[in-house]
Amino acid sequence: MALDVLYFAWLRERIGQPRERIETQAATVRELVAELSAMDEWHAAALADLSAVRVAIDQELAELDAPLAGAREVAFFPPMTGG
Amino acid sequence: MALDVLYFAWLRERIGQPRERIETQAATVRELVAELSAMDEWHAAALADLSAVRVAIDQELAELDAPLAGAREVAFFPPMTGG
Amino acid sequence: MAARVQSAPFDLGAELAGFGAGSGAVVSFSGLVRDEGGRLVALEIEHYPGMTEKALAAYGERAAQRFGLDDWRILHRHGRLAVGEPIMMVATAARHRAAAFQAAEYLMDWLKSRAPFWKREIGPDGPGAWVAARAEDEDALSRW
Amino acid sequence: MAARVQSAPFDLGAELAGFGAGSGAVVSFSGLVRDEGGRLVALEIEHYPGMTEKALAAYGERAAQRFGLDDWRILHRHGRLAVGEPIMMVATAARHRAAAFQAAEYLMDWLKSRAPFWKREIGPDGPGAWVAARAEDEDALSRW
Repeated sequence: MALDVLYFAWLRERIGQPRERIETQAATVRELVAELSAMDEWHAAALADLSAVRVAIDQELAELDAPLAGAREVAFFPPMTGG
Repeated sequence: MALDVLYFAWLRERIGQPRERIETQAATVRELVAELSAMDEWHAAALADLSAVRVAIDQELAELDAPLAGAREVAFFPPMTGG
Repeated sequence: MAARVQSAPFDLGAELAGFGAGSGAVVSFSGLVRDEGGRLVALEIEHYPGMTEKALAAYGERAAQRFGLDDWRILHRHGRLAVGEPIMMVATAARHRAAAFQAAEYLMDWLKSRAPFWKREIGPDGPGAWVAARAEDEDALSRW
Repeated sequence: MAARVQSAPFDLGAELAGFGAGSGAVVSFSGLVRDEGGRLVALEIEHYPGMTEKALAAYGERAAQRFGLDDWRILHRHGRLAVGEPIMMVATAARHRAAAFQAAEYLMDWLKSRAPFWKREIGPDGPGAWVAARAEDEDALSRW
């Protein structure tokens, strides 16, 4: 399936782009992380410490083991610091 | 000693005046209440239920057994409803 | 750092303009006259001139010390206040939000039950009952 | 009942004008850019367009239901914000003060840790560190 993958804040900076479109068969966010980390050292570095990474699927916060079936957009970002 | 005695809200209405100047030897607020209650039926009615009456001595909240020595102004009023 | 008692209306926005500059977190509370389902046309608020100003200033200073406030403001009206009008406001400024929120709630709890104000309802037919103190307001003080 | 995300500054007073009319208790919170002892000249706030608006509206509606609000408003800025400028505000209106205070604190706790905003410090020499999430902010959520 085709997915838009978005990055924010320091994840965006480490990966070097705010978004990319990828083809994947990943069933869960965790599988997608493994695929992305295998692409190059920048993805690997940005996604190395998952305790510092938050995920949204189609603009809703999600867990690492959430299924990707039907998803169109997945975003990775650090813990939020709003307010 | 001479004391200014002030009344607010429904105590003022029941007693029929906002303030009066009295001569008293009362040592505590409670003794002053007894003297005032003996003056007439309006004072007696207003001060009958002391659980509904709050007291200030010289503009500071005080207890019924607080001493009156040196006081210049004593006020009686219902529980406050500010805010 | 100011407490004020006045009969004139006030504008919450104008009071907050510039308040808390240099601070990180500003909390305000304001109380308005409710119509209580049409029973009220106004509130009449009596107070104890002299004691009121001292009490408000004392509560403000106590809150500033306890919660490390950068600034605070208390404004309370007296006299006849029509439905919808502002009755009073408090504002607190602190470095972080927890202190600003706690200080505002602390001030409100003290004002409600310990500042010398008494409210009376004014209905379509004239003056009505004095507002009774609420047990919840008295209870709220015990948390501080 | 409105959530807004914008880069333009806002005026807290203007936002609160008329807010909560008909209600009894209005609470507002606003957050301002601190200078952190001179380390900062500005904050740069990144957000997730699309998700942000949905998240703010969802938190507002959840607070309205849970605390029985008469009205609520959330406004959050993004982009470059100079020291002293307002970052965001929430306002809540309810019949009594306890609900208005609790709803405002609830909204702030959710916004701090769950709304998709990220702050970066801008110092005299340019962009600095991304602001780290505070453990207290995460902990604050557990009370609801």
